[in-house]
Amino acid sequence: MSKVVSALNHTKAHGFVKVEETGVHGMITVRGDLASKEMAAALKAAIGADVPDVRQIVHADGGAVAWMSPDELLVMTAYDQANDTVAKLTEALGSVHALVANVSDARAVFRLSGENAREVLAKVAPVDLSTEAFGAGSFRRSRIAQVAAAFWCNEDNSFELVCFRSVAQYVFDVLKVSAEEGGEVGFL
Amino acid sequence: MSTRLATGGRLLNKSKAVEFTFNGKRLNGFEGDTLASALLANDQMMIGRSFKYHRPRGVVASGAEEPNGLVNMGEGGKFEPNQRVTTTELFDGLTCTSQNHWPSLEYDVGVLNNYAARFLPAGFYYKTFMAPAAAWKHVFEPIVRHSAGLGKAPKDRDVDTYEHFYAFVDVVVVGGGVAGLQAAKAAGASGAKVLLIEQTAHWGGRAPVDGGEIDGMPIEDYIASTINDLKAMDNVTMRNRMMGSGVYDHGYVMGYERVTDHAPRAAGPRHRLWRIRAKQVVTATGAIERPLSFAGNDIPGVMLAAALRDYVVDYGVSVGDRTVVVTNNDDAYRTAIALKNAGLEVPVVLDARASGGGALADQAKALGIRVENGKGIAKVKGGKRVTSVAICAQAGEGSVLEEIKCDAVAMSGGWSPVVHLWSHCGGKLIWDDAQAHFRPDASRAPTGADGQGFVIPAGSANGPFGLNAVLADANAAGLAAANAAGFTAELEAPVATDLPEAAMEPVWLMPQGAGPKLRMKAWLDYQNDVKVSDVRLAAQEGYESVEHTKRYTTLGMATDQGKLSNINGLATLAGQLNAPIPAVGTTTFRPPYTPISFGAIAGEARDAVFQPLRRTPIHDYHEDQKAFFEPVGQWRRPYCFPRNGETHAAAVKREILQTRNSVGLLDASTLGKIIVKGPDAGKFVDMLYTNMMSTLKPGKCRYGLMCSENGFLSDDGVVARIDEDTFLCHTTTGGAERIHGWMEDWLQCEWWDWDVYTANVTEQYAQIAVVGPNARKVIEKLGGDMDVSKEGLAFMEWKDGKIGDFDARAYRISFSGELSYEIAVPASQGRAFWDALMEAGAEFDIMPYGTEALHVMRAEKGFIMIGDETDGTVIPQDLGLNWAISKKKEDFLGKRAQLRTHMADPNRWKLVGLETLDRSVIPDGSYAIAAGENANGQRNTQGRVTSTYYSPTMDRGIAMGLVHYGPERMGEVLEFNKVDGTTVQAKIVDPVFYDKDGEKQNV
Amino acid sequence: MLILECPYCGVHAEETELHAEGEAHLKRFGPGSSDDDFETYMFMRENPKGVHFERWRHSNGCGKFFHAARCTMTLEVFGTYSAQTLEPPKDIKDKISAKRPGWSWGNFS
Amino acid sequence: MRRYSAFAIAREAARFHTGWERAWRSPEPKKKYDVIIVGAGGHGLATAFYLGKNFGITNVAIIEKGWLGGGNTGRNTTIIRSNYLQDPSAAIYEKARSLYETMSQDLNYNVMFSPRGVIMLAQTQAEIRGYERTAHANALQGVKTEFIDPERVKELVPIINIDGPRYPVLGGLWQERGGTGRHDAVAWGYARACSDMGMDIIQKCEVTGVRQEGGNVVGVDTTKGPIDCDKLGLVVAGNSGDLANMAGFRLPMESVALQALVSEPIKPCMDVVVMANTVHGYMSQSDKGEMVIGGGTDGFNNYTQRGSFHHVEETVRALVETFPMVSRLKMLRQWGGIVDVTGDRSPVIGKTPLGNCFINAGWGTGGFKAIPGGGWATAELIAKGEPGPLSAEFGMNRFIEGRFIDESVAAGVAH
Repeated sequence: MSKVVSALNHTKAHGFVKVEETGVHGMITVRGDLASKEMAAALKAAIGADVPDVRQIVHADGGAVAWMSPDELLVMTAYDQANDTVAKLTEALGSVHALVANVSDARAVFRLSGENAREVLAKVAPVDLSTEAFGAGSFRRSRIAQVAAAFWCNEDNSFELVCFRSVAQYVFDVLKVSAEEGGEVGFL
Repeated sequence: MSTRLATGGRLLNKSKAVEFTFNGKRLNGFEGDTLASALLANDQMMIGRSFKYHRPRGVVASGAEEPNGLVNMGEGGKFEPNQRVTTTELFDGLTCTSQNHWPSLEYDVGVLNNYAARFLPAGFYYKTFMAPAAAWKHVFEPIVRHSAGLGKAPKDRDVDTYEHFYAFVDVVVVGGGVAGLQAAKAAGASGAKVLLIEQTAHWGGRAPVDGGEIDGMPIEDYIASTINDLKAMDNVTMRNRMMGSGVYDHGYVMGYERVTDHAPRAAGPRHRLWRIRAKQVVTATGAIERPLSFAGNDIPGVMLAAALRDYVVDYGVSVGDRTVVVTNNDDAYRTAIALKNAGLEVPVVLDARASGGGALADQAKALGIRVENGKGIAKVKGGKRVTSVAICAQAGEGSVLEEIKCDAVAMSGGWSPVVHLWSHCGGKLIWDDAQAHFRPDASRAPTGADGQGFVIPAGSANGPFGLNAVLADANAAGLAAANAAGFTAELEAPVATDLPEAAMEPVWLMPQGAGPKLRMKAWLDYQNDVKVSDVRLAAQEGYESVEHTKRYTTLGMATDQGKLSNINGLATLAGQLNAPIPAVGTTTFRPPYTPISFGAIAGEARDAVFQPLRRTPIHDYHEDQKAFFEPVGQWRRPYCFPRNGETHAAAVKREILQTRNSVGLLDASTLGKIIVKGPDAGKFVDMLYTNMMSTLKPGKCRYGLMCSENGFLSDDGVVARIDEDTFLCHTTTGGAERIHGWMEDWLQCEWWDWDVYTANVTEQYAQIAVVGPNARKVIEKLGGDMDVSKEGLAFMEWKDGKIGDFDARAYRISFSGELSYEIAVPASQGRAFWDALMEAGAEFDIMPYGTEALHVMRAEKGFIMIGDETDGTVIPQDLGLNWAISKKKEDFLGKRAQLRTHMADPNRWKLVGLETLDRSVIPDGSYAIAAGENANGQRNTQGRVTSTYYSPTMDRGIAMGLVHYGPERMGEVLEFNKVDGTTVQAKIVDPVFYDKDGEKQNV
Repeated sequence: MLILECPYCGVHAEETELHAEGEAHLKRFGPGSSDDDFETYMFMRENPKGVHFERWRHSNGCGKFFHAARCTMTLEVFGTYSAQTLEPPKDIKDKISAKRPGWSWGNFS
Repeated sequence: MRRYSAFAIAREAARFHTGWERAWRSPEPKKKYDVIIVGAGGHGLATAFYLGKNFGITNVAIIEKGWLGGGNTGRNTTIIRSNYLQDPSAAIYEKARSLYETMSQDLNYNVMFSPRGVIMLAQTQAEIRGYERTAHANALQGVKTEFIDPERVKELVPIINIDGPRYPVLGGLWQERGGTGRHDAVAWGYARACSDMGMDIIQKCEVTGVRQEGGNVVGVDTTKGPIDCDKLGLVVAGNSGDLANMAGFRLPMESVALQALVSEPIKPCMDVVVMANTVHGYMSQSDKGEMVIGGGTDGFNNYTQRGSFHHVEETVRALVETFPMVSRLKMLRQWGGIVDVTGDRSPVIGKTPLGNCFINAGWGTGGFKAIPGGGWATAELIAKGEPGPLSAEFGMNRFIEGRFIDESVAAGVAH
């Protein structure tokens, strides 16, 4: 696997919040009828998760599933499990009209940890990141400064963020700048 | 002189001395000073020069409305012009210089304009400087520009950082005076999420200066206790040093937080621009005192009465030893009383009202202050400083009754609510005759997304004056805002004791009958030098609309945006037009409330993060090789890879020859890749492409064209059929997101009953073109299970398999005319795959090539390039691409458009090859000249070059172009123009210059 | 700064998450249509002062296109609704009628 | 009309300027005019002026619902240039630019035309090719432009950052005789000259209906009563759709907000106009010292004259990158205007489906620079009833024929 390198290869920055790129992850785009029993069964079979509600992420033993749009999910698993998971999903969906694609390599994943993680995001995303509005399990597609991204909140109040691989450096730089010491806002 | 008093200064920390410099002079102040108060404490009354006449200018106000006190501040990367001294907190080491003078503040040549002022009335420049025609640009304009302009231009790159912050609240309260505090408390009591912002460093506004009692407490105690109450509420946030700079549609409020302006050595951003989404906005923005219009009202030492009081009470600064107070309302008596109480002299209060003032006037009199009713100022005397005032009857024409020595004048023309934020989004105003001001018209509030009002004015910003009325109004505003935001709030308003005040009387000119000489010295706009005479002249000349008058005179267009001059100017105009003020109209208020830094607006987006820079998985390699990049959308692609000392042209030539003779590598990862899948995918791609795509067999590739619905060629690329249900569509680099959006548009909005899903998988793959006669050898050397032989993977086929130990998908497609494989591997393995290819190709002297080599090689083959041969005005038929336009399909996007008369007309410019007779390269963008001129005197043309290059393969200039009836004119020689006026001759030839039979790519 | 509710994901998105996509409910005319019909489809626009129907895309979000009914004079939003419809839903038309009696737009009123 | 001159100012100064007469009369409308122009903005006033000057038609009323010059004429960034690519555009904008050269003298009103030069920066290879193409086209169109290298750009604009990390400046298209003018003065100067020719400028008079008989226009209804006319010119920029509705036809246009802003004034630091299209911003320095800044249009229909803040943000960040020194300047004021944008973003000057009713509209972001040319062409159209060479290509029929005038051709990004 040494030839597999994520966009920023685990680069980190420490400001008032810690920003790190977390390496490669398995990610699968699934498009189809989210309400169908086939979809529910496929997710169960592939990673053991239920279909998430609108703008939610659900975690399971085999990974996690996030709601991307009314007909799209993002299934997350280990990088080296991605092709297997694609196969399981494809098989489980059978002849149902759906699209399953491995997009693990198309993305970069970041983690923001620290007490004020949500404030770093709130500098660059036009989203209500207050605890009331955006708690654990919340998932949101929006923009990070000038690029599209999606992020979610974990139980420990850390945040994870997915963007396209090509803009990983930009997103990292923007988050790093936003997390610089002295930039604490004290609002959220 | 102005000086620091031994006592007073409630905002100062006198234990902390602060040193600063003004024009190189070292001066001292205290922590808590503003730059204005500190300058005044050092007897620095004159701070700058005015815009037009270069008259001496001193501080007039104590807050954001200040028009005169502007300085150049800081040095190097922290230099900033036009800093307002009244809103600049003093810090240790602050340096500033005065503006708009030459050679010095004290002796300024530009003041000549002052002596010629009579020849420079409003609009004088529209009436002269017209002859000779060239003189404006070369003689007069430079003079005008040099004498205008205020502060110096910064020279260095800004060393500070800036950022944005998105906040979501139920209610934002703008203004932290007593009204704002009370409104926030009322709204907060409902449980609504409240953000209270205040532009200064202090809470409570100017109420403590005026004094009084609230709920039996001294006002300072009320403020302290309210702050405590607010801090105790989890749902309320208070931020000072944050100005509400603008209210935008749908409840979007811009907050301008000056995070480290007061502490420039602290860590953190200098400014933070808050983008606040609020359900309701409460504007507790207070009121601004108006000057009075009398002759000499611009001489340093003439100040707003309340400002003079602020300096004494807040900063322990006496502006003058002897202050004449002139007023048309009771409030200015507070200044007289405050001055007297501070041990300063007030020789007289001139009350323009014949009947005089109320209880405050009585208090003043009781202190022994002389009060003259029905009197005004005929003229202030002095140059750089007030020396005396001439007193006259307000009702007369200015006959001098008496001259009184003084070194300061405190004036008050009444108060105007700060209605800016109310008005930004369309809130309307109503004229209040009693107070002679415009205030918000509650029945015509700015409306939000739901059609309901979303701004509620509070306190004196809404009109009421007097502490009790202000608090009641603010409390009601806070409750109303919470209710409108969906909460239920209840809170009793506190009760304050007010002294009864006599009615103010509007005074728009002092004395009422002042003649032209006095009117020419009565300033309305201090910074821009607009006087009563100018506004009257504008009206006389027919510039009757208030907007005409403003623009003709420049009234209210200065950096204070007319905070002091608008109402006085409007009233002067109304007087001249004999119309009531509200009939003349109001001016429009535009954001920002006071100027905000461009740095804050740009936020973090500068330098490295100015815009996203997209990188392919192989980008680092290109950087290591010091490739010369070109921006392509948000990507940067290597244009060429120059080696030591090589020119770009030499590098391109080397890359092409090596690729044509052996093998080259291209990073093609930026090309768009979109999966189109579903039972109706074939039907769908048939609509998208001009070609018949549904007949493509799995395992095969086909080049396709996409047109806009308007018929123009918009994108091209190779489509691979993956299986019965699935197509993989390649787009141009710039087209990936656009075409994916285009597909979704049609699927979501027109053919939503078709079963098709798409996914943009552009970035999933690193895609590398291995190109040249040795390409197959290089790939085969890597091993793996993929048969890439001529038979195993034929031209225009694709295949999945292992190349080396990489999971690869190889496409036998060629954009260069050579044997070529485009190989996609997972992006995370892209760099390793590239390195493996480089290593395997070493024996063939493999080298990367850039976009320019790509361009030249495709032009040698006569392949079109989107963006070169197309420009949004070209249809596929123009490019000889009829073979790619299905005749069988009933419909495809763009088909109907191409049937329109002008497009179906054979009389169009069409694609041909061009060869110069002298083998030179036709300049980029050259046109083929035709005989004669058109009706507009323009030379006729018959074609143009679309791509033109030096071809290393042919060792000559080659070009493609669009020529009128081109393909029918093979062999004809055309003249192409050069910008130097000469021409170059080129022969029309077939656009395929190299390997016309395609033998090289098909081996 | 417009704020529109995406009917698909429920986000009250500010404009920077959205992309304006022009007039709504255009009827596509393809091959076989008259020149006039095609010109109308491509270029002629209602461009009203007042009630307007338009398309948006939640581009920095769920990616879905949707419709909005909005007033071009006040920026009031009467509602947003699915892209998969040929005309505004009745509840939105009723809401507009309540606020802008007598309105009409194209073939709708 | 009393002529303006330095002498006149000296004479008036002696009597405290009490003798200046009105710049234009403020008459009540007559019952009937030969020609009514709706819209007393730059284009409407210029149309009237050239009707009088070129065709001797002076029985003209110019009707304005607000105050003259109060629409986009008074809201733009005052740039004047003619370095357009397509022949019809280059012809009309160059006609306009050349008329600006002598406008102050022609109108006896100083419109402060300042041919300080306009640079359009090339920051991508595609832009270089696009501007080289424009330079070649201009050479044949009689428009003097040249493509200059980055060093020359830096020489002309010392405050520019030509080595920006993201978009280094690769060159520029330079029009030496482009520049700026005083926008209000253009309207006021034309108004004064029109009034002097006996034309009636009727402000605060809103057209409420277009009256027609037998397919021809016969007059308008206004808030000051009905007024008859033989010919009608609709020259109302952002209100074109509304007027067209009254006249019974639709337009291939949409109205959107275009925003602009200015900084606080500073001493002269940039003597040319710079346009950076890749990053979407342009900037010049006014005679008052303000940096005058503009960007792109909003994407949605809007009549509020207020734009969205994020467009201002995009424009400002582009300029901070291009001119790093502006970072520490402050935005003094922002505003918006409503512009009509057509299907190909070029204007419409031509006949309408209603007889004797003519239209000048759809200038998008380019209206101010075209004022004298647009007026010249529209006057010819109205006087002769048929388009002349300047407006021949700008008729509305181009949309049905698929014959567009597209100036955005250098914008394509591909490969």
